[in-house]
Amino acid sequence: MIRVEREIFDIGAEIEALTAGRTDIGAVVSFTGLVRDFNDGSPVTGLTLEHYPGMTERELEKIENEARNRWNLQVSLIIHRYGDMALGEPIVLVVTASPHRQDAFDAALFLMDWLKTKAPFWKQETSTEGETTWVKERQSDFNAAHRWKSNT
Amino acid sequence: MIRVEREIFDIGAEIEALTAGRTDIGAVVSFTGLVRDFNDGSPVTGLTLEHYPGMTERELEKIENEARNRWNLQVSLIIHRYGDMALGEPIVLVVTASPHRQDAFDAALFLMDWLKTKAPFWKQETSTEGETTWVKERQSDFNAAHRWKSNT
Amino acid sequence: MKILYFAWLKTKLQMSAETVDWSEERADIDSLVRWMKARGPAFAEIFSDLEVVRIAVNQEYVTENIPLDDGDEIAFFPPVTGG
Amino acid sequence: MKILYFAWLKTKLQMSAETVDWSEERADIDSLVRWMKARGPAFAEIFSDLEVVRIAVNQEYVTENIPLDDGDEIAFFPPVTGG
Repeated sequence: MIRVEREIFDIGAEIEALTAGRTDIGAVVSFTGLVRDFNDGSPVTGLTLEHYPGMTERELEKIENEARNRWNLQVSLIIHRYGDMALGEPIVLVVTASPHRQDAFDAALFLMDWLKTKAPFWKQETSTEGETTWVKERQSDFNAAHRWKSNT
Repeated sequence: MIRVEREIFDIGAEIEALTAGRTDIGAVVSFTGLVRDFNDGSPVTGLTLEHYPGMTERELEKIENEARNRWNLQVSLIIHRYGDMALGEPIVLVVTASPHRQDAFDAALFLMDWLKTKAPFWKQETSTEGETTWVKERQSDFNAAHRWKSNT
Repeated sequence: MKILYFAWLKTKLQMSAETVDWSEERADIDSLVRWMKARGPAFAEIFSDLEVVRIAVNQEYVTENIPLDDGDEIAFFPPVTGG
Repeated sequence: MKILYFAWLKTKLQMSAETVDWSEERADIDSLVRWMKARGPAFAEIFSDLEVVRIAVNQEYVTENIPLDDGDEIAFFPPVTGG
């Protein structure tokens, strides 16, 4: 399941909704990305996320399908926000559930790594002086995504 | 932070309490283990967890300290329940927070792997016929813990 | 053809979308990019280094030259930074 | 010395704790285990395969022979299965 939305989400309520009434799930992993007050050594006072409506949903669905093909997942969820966000607010949530913890962990990390390099979102940071700057991509994100490449 | 308790915990409230008011956390990973209706191919109707009061807390603290030595963690939490649990109920919660997602993921998986082989808890399953059986340890858990051994 | 720009490409061009008629000189990705480069200094700068420009046609990434149709939606944007 | 049993060791011995006086024949882990084995069939069975018995002294795992004191808390239990 994927959602692209402006509103803040409630991590606990999302996990609860995914697992409620089920007794076949053994392991649930969640990842939440939050707005930090520092990036690349500079103070940040706020964040705005732009995205490409339509393509974003397509890409997130592709990434989720890929994870479900690679691992034994009973449930998966990606929520990604766009628009203006204050410090400490959640930006992205990934939840995976599986009978086995390794699958849930691997799939959640994979979803984040691929999302970071494929989903069409762009961060714009606000500095202490009120200036806005487009965030630069990170080589470490590219490397992290690359390790999941299949040999085919 | 570690807690050993009989009561059910609220995953969302625990994560919220750990991160509330902080703007320096970039990544939060949570792992929740739930009571499954199946184990090793047999239906299960309930679970009872015995533990070794005193030693349990010591071991969980050691494991948490080891994780904090190995990774850049801003927050960590282990909650483990004991006593009787119904199907679908949470057994264990691990939460890690870090500026970077890889640290949060690695530390959470490490905490679970070590906890599974070191923390003195023993599961007793109830079968459909009402019989109770002590759960056998898994070689896969031993192997998972072993990969984190340091070379020293 | 509908052309979309995102993030700093949009900022630099001061434009988020425009419509460009299909023509022989914009019949595929490579020729569209060549035509873009010649439109002025901001375009020339952006399209001088294709390493930092991602291209999507009808909301799918393209990394090779493909033919374009009049109804296509073509997007130009920098490497993504979400998550 | 306080002796604790957990999980199926407790079930098999029908006992979760007992007090055993310190003596020369129970002065360290190895001699305590030898003494345990000789206490009867259930003890003999449990302590025949030390691969499946974990030992803690004063709530710390021990894997080697160490001397015991009268005030020690010694626990015997199977491999753990929590999480």
